Amino acid sequence: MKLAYWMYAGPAHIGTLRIASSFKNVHAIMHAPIGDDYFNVMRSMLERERNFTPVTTSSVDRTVLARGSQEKVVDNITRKDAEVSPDLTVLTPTCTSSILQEDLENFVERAQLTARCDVMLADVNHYRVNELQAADRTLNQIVEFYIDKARKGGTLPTGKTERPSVNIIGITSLGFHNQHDCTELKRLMADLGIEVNQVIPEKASVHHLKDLPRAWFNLVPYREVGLMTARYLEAEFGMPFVDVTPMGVVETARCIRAIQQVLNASGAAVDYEDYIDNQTRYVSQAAWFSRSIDCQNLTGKKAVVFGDNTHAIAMTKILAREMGIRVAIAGTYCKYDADWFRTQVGEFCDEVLISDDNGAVADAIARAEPAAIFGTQMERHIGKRLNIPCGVIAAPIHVQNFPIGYKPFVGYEGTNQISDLVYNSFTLGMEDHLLEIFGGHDTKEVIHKSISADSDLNWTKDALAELNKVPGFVRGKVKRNTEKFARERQLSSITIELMYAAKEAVGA
Amino acid sequence: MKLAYWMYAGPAHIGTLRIASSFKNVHAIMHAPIGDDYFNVMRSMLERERNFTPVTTSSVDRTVLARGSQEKVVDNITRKDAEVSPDLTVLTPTCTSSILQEDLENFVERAQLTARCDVMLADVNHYRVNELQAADRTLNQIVEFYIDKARKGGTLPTGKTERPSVNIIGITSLGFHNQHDCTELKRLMADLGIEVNQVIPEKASVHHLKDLPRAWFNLVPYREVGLMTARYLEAEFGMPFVDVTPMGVVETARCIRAIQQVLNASGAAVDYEDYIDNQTRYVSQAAWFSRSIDCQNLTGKKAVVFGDNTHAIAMTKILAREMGIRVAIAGTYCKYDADWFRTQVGEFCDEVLISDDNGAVADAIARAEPAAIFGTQMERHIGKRLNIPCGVIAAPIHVQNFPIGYKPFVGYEGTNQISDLVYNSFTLGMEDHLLEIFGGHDTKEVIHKSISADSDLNWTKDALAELNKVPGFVRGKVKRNTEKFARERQLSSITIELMYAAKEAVGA
Amino acid sequence: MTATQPNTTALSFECETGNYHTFCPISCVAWLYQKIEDSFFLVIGTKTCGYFLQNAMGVMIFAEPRYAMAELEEGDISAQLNDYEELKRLCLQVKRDRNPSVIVFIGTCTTEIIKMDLEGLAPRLEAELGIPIVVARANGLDYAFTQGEDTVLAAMANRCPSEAPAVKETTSEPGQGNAISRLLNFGRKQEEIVADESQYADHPPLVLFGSLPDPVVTQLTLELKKQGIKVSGWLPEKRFTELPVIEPGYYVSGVHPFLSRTATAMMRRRKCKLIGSPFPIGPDGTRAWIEKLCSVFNIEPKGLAEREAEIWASVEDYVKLVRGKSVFFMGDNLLEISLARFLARCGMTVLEIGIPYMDKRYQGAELALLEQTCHEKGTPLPKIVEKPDNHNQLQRILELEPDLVITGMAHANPLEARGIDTKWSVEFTFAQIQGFTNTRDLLELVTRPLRRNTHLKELGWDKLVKSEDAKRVTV
Amino acid sequence: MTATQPNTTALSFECETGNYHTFCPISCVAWLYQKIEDSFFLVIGTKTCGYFLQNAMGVMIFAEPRYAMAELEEGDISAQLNDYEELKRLCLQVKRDRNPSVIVFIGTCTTEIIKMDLEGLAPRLEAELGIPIVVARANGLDYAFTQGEDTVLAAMANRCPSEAPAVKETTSEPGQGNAISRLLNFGRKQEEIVADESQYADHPPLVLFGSLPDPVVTQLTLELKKQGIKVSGWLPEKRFTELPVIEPGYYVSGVHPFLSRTATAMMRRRKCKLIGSPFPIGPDGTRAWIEKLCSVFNIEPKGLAEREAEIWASVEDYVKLVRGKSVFFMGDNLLEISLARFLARCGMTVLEIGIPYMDKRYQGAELALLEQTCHEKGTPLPKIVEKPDNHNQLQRILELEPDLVITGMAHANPLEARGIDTKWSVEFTFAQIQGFTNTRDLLELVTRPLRRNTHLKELGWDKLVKSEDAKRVTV
Repeated sequence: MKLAYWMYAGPAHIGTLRIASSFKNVHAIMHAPIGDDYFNVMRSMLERERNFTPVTTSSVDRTVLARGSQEKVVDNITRKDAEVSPDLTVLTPTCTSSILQEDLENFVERAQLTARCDVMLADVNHYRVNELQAADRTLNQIVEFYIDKARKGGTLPTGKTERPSVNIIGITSLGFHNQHDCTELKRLMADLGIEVNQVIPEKASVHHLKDLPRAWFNLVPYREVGLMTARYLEAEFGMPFVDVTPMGVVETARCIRAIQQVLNASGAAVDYEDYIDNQTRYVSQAAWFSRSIDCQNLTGKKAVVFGDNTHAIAMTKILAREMGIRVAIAGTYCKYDADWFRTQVGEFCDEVLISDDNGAVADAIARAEPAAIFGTQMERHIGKRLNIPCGVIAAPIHVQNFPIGYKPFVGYEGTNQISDLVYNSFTLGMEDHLLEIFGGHDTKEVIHKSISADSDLNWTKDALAELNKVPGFVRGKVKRNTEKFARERQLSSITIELMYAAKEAVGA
Repeated sequence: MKLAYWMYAGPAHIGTLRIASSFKNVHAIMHAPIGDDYFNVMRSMLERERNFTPVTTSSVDRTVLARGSQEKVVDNITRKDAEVSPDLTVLTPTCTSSILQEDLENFVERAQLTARCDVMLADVNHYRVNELQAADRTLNQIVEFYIDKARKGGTLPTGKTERPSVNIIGITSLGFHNQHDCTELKRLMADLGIEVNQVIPEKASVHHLKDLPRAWFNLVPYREVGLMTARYLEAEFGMPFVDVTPMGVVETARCIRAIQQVLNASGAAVDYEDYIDNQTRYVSQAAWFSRSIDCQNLTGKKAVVFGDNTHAIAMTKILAREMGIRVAIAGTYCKYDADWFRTQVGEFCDEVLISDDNGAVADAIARAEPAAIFGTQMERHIGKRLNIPCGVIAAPIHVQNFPIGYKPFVGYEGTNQISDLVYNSFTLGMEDHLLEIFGGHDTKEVIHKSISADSDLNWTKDALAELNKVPGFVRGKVKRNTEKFARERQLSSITIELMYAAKEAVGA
Repeated sequence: MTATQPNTTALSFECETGNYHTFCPISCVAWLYQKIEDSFFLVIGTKTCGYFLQNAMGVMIFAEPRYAMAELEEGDISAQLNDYEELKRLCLQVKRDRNPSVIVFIGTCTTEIIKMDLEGLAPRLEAELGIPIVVARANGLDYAFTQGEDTVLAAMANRCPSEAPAVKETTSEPGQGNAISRLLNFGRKQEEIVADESQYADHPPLVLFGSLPDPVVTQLTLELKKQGIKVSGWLPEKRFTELPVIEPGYYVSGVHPFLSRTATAMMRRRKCKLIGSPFPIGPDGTRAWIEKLCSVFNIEPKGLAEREAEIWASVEDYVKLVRGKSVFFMGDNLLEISLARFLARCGMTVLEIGIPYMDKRYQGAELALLEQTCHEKGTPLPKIVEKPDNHNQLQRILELEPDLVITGMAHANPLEARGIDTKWSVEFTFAQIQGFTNTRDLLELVTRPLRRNTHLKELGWDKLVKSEDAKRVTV
Repeated sequence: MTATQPNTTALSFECETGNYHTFCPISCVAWLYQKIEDSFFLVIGTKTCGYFLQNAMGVMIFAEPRYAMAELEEGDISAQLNDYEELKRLCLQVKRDRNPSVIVFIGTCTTEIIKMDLEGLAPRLEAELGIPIVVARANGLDYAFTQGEDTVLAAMANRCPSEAPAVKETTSEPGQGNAISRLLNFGRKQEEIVADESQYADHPPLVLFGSLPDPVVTQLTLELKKQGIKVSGWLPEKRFTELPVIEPGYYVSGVHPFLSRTATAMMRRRKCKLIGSPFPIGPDGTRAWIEKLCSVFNIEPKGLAEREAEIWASVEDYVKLVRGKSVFFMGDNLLEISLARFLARCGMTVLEIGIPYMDKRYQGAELALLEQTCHEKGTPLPKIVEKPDNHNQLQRILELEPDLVITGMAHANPLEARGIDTKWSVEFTFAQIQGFTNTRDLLELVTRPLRRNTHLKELGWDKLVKSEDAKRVTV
């Protein structure tokens, strides 16, 4: 057992349902007790979805437990088949019902006898994988299913589209800013003269999956969802894929260059350098922001980044490389993919943190005392307690991460949005910067509790008064460094003189 | 004399310089003491402008005061003419130098003798008009100057563009979200099949001003800047203009319908109803947000709106009409145009406030105890003090009002952005709404000082304890209403029973 | 809706497939941990349970949470790990970090399925750790949403002291023989107590059950005091250590319609006398509830009719917004019968009452009042559908076109997008709706969509889905 | 920049057109109102002045501002209104709302032009309202940016008591004949005072002038204490009511290079002896300042060279970022000579020092140290340009391609967009740069653009304007 107050990634069935409900006209049957059906609430409330969520619970109750659930599950599949004529029905248990160890594969076969639609059991282990892994797996499973089906039916198309084309893989329902990212990626592809063959799974039809191989390459913007599918298509059809997340000015350029390489290797002759240069220097405002005086004031400030692999890696690179901000800790909760994280952020941060224990993350942040945090909703709340601003950059999602206004994270408009996020998180700007210089009017006390609590040193009255003149937002740091300086010299009393000696010695 | 801590509209010369520096290749000479030249700082720092601001100060110092400034001003005009070859040089004094009552018109004539560029004195009274009025006037003056010049030179074009076309008038440097608004308006015009003949003054060339009459009509999105020019062009050439600010779903539709009427009156045959319907119901998310559960929770909440005419009017209408939010006070600092404000918001708010005294505005807000404020940076700070969230909707501008990410206020994307602003300002959403229901964990005290201070009533210990169980954000209201109820009944002591009697009677 | 002829037949009950959406009963921790300030709730279940609490309740992350998941991992499920040792480890951690007066184990579907013997483990842990442990099997196999509270209160009923603790006699005074009154008067001055006592009629002790926000507790207590009825205690109190004494023969009354197991526990295990009555929701229900308590204690109610009338008069502005309109309950929180009865009294036609579970005995008086109300108002009797089928209900909604649908969160936005006014049923679970005083708040909730949508409709913003999507009405 | 041959000629001074950007001297209210906690500053000027304070300073709106505009309206300008009555009305309002210990009238260009007789009005108002009124003509006709403080301090110097107030003799002790020491020892225990006194050399009273943040005041005071020098007072103190006593013959020293009028006032009106020295900016300047004070008081400095060396060693990581690089001062705040001298000591080549106003006498020691430093470091002497012309400077910058340009806010972004590293001069005005202790902070500011832009250049993000705009370098 694990004592848990908060979890970063959801259970596996959420991942499966996100994929199933992203497709057009795919229905999911969730074999689970009645209270496990909150996916529908999340989709309806968080995403402000106008349509009914195509997920039906085949409820597990005492009667079912006593008699087995085969009949009920099969009935529910065939009933929904009749009621809404889906193209595909995906059956999934939850953590709870998977314990029953029923032969769900057999239920599916039974249901397939009567249902006109395709029926499939989502093949994930609910205790070994989380939401993200399950989503990746389910998407791959559905794609494979329809490729196989087409192959068997002899309807697999041959050849490529006439003009360079792409499949964008991994845009899902309840994905972090995925809808806006998708719009921005489509605009980027249009700028590059690349046709979008298909976007999957969001709003895609399973009937068209067989045409995926017609694209020249696959683009996988997110590390978490889509990579399995891209690798499958590569293995099966030799389709190249680009998995550079186009987030930030540098990585967006790298992604475009990777695309250029792939296209030229396939016989095209494209040169995107002028496009990249024009976007970087004049169209996107992010490079200019990096160079501007506003951002100069962020130089050397300390940040902590935490999130899924995709967003935490991208933000770490942007902060460290594009804005000159010091990333004290870069962390991810994607423990299953920790090696990748380390290789990506290693050179851009002081410390790497791999954890899905929110308590450990909170402690690490309190210890690092950053000027800003970029993390999930959880870190936003940690920041609230510590009085450190936090920009939200990653799921778990929250209604505030479904803005109505256009806010992509990827592509060139994404670079603008991220610049705003960074700038606003540090709450600088001329006003706040000058306020800082003046010492500010803000009388909030921001010394973290633990800082005063564990002090074994005596501060003289004068020194304490002097400490109180230090602006709140660095007071904790000054106090800690001064005390460290005193301890190293075995001094038990802190005077004004000692304070300034410490400042000169260690920059306290 | 007026004791002033803050001003809503800047001095007149700021308006003139905003117009002059918006044009391409127009230089301004400011005849003023050296410290008055901060317009360059504002433009460079607030707008993060990459280029040098084309404004030179011809400085007034003791020597000039003693000898007169004619020589210096003329020298500076001719020097800049030589150095940067502007198309036009605009001379303006400031409040300070206008007192000298020098014959600046004569300086201009003198300078014109040697300068190759056109030279003009901005014709505004620096003690009678403010920044906004001066901007409106200066734009009109420049347009009139070049129309007259073309007429005299016989180069005025005749006839209209082949396809329906528009001039967008009033997009300026340092205008509140003007750059993004301009992009959105251009997209809207493209959607409507209307060519943009010219946008003025932003990035416009004075040489093209003579072609303004070729457009089928003029669009003036902001009440404050552009109307004088549109009226001049109407009087001069019979050009119709549309001055409905396309902000909010309803007003955007009204603006489009006004355009339709103007075009059809000029011989076109356009019908935009399907476009409006499609945008309203499916493309823009604002109408759907209004109908969604998130917005249902805002029903009847109280807001205060304050700003310039354009934005305060638009927000008042959006809140009251599109979102069912009660606007307790709608106010503007545009005293010179107060009648218009009253006619526009009268039916949408409880009270109209016309004032440029920020102290009076703060008092009115404290009295109204709204759940949210939509105002200027000043109101944001008032809100900080009162612990009331504030969305910034109007100038005076601030670096935070020059976001890098795309954030228009007008058109259909504008409706999305405004929905986010409203939603986030009320900090609702599922999380906060449930928190509210639960009583919340937020222990902040938000009773406004004045509420406890002037109480002449005794609260029993039990009643006070009961009052403290009321969530902070409505505690002030409960207290006030209960005390009012007690006073009306001449009761001097407040018990629990009285509290609940008051609640039943007046909803305290 | 046009007025129809009075329907004189009795209420009809149906039972559907149970394919409906509602919250898991473990939700109850979200309000119970707040109510019982010295408690800690440990939900023993899977990642699925934890993610539900995190998303649907959304309050787990604030400040100092006093509830957590004991997340079952593969080793727990496959019984490779020892349940006792695992729970002990977690409880020790909770005790160290939070030091609660009680730990409440919330069993889930998973503990049912793997047959974890929480009732067997708890006494041993309690003895070893020296902290009371209460076990409630708030699982979704057997219970719906609000019944979670029922399982907790039923378990907690057994922890109420069966006699008053010995009190030091130094402060004892004549006329205070009843130890309970002393228990309840901590912190009050002696004179006040004497004064208070004189206002009450002489009646057997009455304990109320049901978790209510503190202000509502105060309001109902004061309301009964006006009639001379003294409330000897509430289950739950604000602190676990202050649970009321319950002796055999005490009278008990529930304030929520979803507490049938607690009622049973009170009667069967604590030998109390249950007062069956409508629930104190709406002025009509509140009056009926007080009248019933009065009649049991042989008290002549004073001014109740006037009080009810006054309240109705004060909310007429809201009532007129719903009068003559129709309402459809999809079924979610077991408050449906009481709310339907209240809205019928407001003049609404209740088309259908979906309800997850219908205890006709515990809700008997409420059902009778509903029937009586419909007869009096001349509106047709609603169809009551237990274990509803949401798909079927949606078809009926499209056909009947009710003016208001009270529904769970999963359906509210899609219905709104199709021009149907909705109110979240979950809000009634969390809002303060009991008693006379809260009538306005209750109507504020009910009328909010109507007030809002009236003018949105003028803007033509009622149908916000494309025609091809509008057809896909299923769940 | 490659190292060039030592230039042995003397410093060259030029004067240009004065077409340069800087802040209005009324800016000083933004820091002086914070420093002097019982003050209120009333800026008597136009909307133009007010909008400047609001935008450039940006702090007017926070919390409880202790400065405001007396905005002159048309009636004031045309003399239709009576200045005395108008000012009285505003002062009464300020007195009622804020009750300051002093009101400082800040005259502006406008009061100069309309010849408002503030010096004549103030005594009458002071007498009538019973509150001290200090008049400072911080106008932009005569002064640049930081000289605003100079006008205020020069005016305030006249308000320093000319002798110590009578002190109750009950607490008097032997060895405490100096009333000032008592004044400065409020709130300290007797023993401490005696202990303190013993640490000081016997020297005539020394008063320092210049507004510094409190921590810097403490640092410099402690620094001098180490040498046995006692600071008898500061102009300004934290409260107007605690202005130091100044008697004829006292020694005074300024800590800012822009306080030449205050220095003159101290000498001519208060008959003090001014100690001319480099300013305590950078370890070199601080050492030179202390040495000069010591020499005046005949004290042998202790360990100063070691102290300076230690400081240099501790900031070597920063110094190596600037060593061998070139810097260009466009001129803004009169700190330019001191900063240039410090950066020359760091090994930078100073190409040009623009400066709004050059008092060669008050800055004499600083100029000498600059010259000496350049000789010692073997770097060419900079050109010093008084009243610079920004257009001409920009042409020189494009030609010289300095590694760092220290400039006002108006030019920083456009220069950055053209690939030229800049630092706002205004930051040095507001940051804590005085004394040994702040060397690191000072270098942190100087090196920030270099640290940041180094890797941005690797990304190729140095030229961010289109070629047609790049040419338009004028102001």
